[in-house]
Amino acid sequence: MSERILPGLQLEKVDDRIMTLNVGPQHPGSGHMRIILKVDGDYIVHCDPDPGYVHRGEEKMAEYRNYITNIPHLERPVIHDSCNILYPYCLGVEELLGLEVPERAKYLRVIAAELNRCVYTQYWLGIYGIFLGHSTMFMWPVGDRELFIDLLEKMTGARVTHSYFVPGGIRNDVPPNFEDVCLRHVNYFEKRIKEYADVFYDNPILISRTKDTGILSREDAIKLGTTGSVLRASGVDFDIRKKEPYDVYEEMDFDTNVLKEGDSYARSKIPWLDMFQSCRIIRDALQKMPKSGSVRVKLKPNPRGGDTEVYRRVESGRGTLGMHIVSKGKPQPYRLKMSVGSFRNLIAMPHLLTGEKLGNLPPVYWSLNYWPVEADR
Amino acid sequence: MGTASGIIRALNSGIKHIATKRFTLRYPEQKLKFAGDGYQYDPTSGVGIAGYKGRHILYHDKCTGCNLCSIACEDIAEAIAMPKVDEQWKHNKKAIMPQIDYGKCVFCGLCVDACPFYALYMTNDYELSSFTKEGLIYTPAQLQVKPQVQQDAEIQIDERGAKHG
Amino acid sequence: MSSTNNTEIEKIEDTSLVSDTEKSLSDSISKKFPNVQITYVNPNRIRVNVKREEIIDVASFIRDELHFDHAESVSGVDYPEDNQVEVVYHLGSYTDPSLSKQILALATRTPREDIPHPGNDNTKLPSLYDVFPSVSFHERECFEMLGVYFEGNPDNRRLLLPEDWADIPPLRKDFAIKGR
Amino acid sequence: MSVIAPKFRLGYLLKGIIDNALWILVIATLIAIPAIQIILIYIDLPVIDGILWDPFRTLDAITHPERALPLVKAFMQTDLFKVVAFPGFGFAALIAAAVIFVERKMLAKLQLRVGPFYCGKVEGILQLMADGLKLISKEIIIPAKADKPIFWAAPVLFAATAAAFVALIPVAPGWVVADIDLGLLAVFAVIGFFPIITILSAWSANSKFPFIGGIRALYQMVSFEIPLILSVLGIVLLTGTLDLVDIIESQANFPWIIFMPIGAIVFFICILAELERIPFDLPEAESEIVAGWLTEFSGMMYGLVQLGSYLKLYAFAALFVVLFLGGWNGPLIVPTFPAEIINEGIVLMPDALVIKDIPGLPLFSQEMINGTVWFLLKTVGVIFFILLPRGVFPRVRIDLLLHIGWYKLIILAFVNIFIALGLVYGGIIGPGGIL
Repeated sequence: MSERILPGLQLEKVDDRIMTLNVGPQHPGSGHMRIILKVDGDYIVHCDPDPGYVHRGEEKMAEYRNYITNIPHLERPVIHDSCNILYPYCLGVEELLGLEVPERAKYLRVIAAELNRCVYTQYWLGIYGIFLGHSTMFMWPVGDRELFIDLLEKMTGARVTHSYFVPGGIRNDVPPNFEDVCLRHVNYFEKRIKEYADVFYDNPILISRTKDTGILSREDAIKLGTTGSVLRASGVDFDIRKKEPYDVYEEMDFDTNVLKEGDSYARSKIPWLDMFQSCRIIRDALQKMPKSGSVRVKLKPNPRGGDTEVYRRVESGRGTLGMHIVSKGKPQPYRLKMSVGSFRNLIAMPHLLTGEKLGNLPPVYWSLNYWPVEADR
Repeated sequence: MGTASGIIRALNSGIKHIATKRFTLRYPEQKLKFAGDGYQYDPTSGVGIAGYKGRHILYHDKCTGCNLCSIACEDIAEAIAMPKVDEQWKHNKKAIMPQIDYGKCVFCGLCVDACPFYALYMTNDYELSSFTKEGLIYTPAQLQVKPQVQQDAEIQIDERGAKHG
Repeated sequence: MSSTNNTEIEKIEDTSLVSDTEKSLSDSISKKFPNVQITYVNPNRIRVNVKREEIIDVASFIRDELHFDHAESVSGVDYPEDNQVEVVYHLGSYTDPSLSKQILALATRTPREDIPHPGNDNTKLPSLYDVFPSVSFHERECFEMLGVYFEGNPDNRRLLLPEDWADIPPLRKDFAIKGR
Repeated sequence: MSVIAPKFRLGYLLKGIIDNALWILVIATLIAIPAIQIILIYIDLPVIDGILWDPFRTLDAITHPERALPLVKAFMQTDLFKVVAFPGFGFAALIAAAVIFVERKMLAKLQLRVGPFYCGKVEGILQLMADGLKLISKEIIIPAKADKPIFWAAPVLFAATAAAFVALIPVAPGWVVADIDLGLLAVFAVIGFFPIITILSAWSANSKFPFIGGIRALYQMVSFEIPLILSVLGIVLLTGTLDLVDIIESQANFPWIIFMPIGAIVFFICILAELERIPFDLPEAESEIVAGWLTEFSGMMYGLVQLGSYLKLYAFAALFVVLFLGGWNGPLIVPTFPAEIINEGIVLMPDALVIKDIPGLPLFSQEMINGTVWFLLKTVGVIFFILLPRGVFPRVRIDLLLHIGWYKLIILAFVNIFIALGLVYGGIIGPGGIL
């Protein structure tokens, strides 16, 4: 350690041939992050992602709030997927406090989580479409997302930040005749997302644009620890819902989608295919759900965990979402660490973008299923 | 020839959708209908009742000024203060009631869960914008008012697509 | 981890839920490395505590012999009363289907200094970058959030915090939030 | 509905309007009217049909339309009218405005949304005017290290070049601004200016993203101009002329698209690329290079570029109609005018004291109106197909684009030329052919 590495700003030598491009943070194609690119002509020779523009210190904040008041804060990193991000927290706290969730609540949790996954994926897909200059593919998913937002709003009372899951169940039961509305919306939604194939997924221009770009081999995908759709597009069959089923996912009838190619096209197709499976799960859960019963275990005012730690994980819209909760016998967690899919897929970004053309930046970047706010926490 | 047929399929799908129903909710003229009268909570069973989490409604005849909603909000948004009110209630000797700052509130509804006396619920009213920051602070007297809402648009699905109507 | 010894004994005795996989994994680790302390063996979760000198050997053994191939998270926990910072690597496996449920928590500790000077003080650990390349950004985050310098990580720059951050690492327990 | 600003008072508005009116009146009486008087002394007044048109006669003609008619007819024969109004800029700008509105509404319909809706009460028909006002009233920001004269000139040059392109398009028999023998060559000479303007503005902005966008635009336009020219060579071979009017007249019986569909397809794809429209809008690919060479433009500078690009769109669509769809040729659908209208005119206000009838109407011949209608119908059809890809296609990548331009389209254009040669030497069409 003779040479001290300074954190922060560093001045760099400028080459005549190489141009440095700051893609972000004020750039229509960057999201809340900066990608420092060095381009030689049209080729990217160096890529350095610089997240952190929306870092909120969620992990630090969680150490100061008790197990219930953490709920509205912890869903903030991904408000479009707020049920799924609360899921590992609730599972972990239930394990800490030794709570048993009522059966009906488990099914409703699964329904809410799958609706939320579709809502997130539609939003992601919309941005993917507009990144590729396809404005219809922005408007259609964002419009059709409204169907499920409407359902979630009937269910939870809020359109995006639901605060629906609590340790020990869910906040409230669904309104009467929810099942019929849900089934109708899910069927129409499935019909709509099938139509995306014509203009987007089977579109020869899109295929020629994204096929064979940013190829992530199976070995690299495992080595870099990617997760979710990125991993499954590289030919690794890994889905927490199948591998380590939580709540009632064991009883659900669905398949995981695995593609071998590992390119941007496969990575962008996996979430779309997953939405069909989500529709299957919702229909299945609606059928198998007990028609009545309690949905929440009553908690003491300030529940305290033991002197232990848990690590629970679920499959979110962006891959495995794990929460490591260390408890020290206080009402607050001693340490809460979120291991999020966005952050883990970000590790693959320099690997994928180096050597690509500049025109491949948007499809490769957004097909990583990266949500800047979640990665920053 | 796969390229040509793909291009023709895409163009055909585009032309077909020109004749599909428009899905847009025309907001100020139409307002979306919600389930129920707003989020409520039953402290005896410990389970909420589904409804929209909008502006709160405070029943002065039930509020005891126990501070529980304010304590619940302390770690979340710090939106609830407990000022003195100019009223005489047998069950509220201190005469303090919640006053909510909607510039801070995140509409999580955990204050409703905290109220053990059926005094604080939420309503379907979400049009709270104001020209000043002070206008966003709702006093107990303002929270007492039952909102007048006209929300009747619902998503209707038929063969030719979905629309709000 | 001084206080967890009681719970550890409890949990190991409660063997009804723990399957053979976890037991064989923990046995093979403790057979190979007698100094390693197996803290608990829960259903699907194993935690091992290692000394920082040994961590690369243990991690290589876990990768090569036990087929754990990636790190899911690297979480640092600050223990001011022990005057130590703990770093927990949560390791998982994609290649071995029988291990896909398992998470192996590999924990190690490093001394902590009251006046931290990230990168230049005693709070250092050998990096697992050569064993698991997937830890790269996680270790960068751990460095800025807890001030643990990872020797051997090629990239120890700042990741999430602003460039002009001049305070102590924010996830240390003595970094207090205003008003709390 | 948006609320009017809280400080709004009707009294202040009325006061402002009255103030402005008063100042206009004062300035008009004190400066404008004397200035007009002085100018009138020095200019030569026009003589039409042997009558000297002094200002008093002109004022008189306002109340007597039958006397104004020769003046109007004479004005319509001038170059000024052709440039400013009918086949020239005014007509094209009107169509461009309509195209912008239709594009937005059509795209909205395709995407299951509403589009412009509130501005102008009826389906947002005044939205474009509102956008124009917004652009005019916005501040123009020039980058500090920009090459200012070129940066200022680029949008003006762009709109002017597009207008020059419009001037070459014949709309109806006899109605063309610049009727030159080498019309097709002139068209390509004008098109050749666009990449130069683009790269000039991109370089002068002194910024990275405009520079990349400008280079992309240069590559794209240069590589697509060659197939564009080659694809129309077939028609030149068949007709033996470069005059656009002659090309239209050669299609009196059948349009050329029947014999050379390949050429038409190549030409159409090249149009999309030249216009920088989706799927070929790489110079403005916002997710990679912000807005390409338009990044640093603001306010009305951006508005001028947009106006120019929509004028260009109309001109290219019209060129397609002229070359492949037979221009103004079409069956007579406008009914013949009754003889009494031409001889005696329409009786306006029969009870009025002054005016009985206006002989010499209508202003345009039946043939010309018919030609314009056909021309417009065909142009609108072509514009629809230029707009539609925006709804259903994503953007391509630059290397794919150049590959399409240099490999596929040039080969197809040559195939088209060989077809034309076959038709000529087979004696089917062309000089001395069967058809």
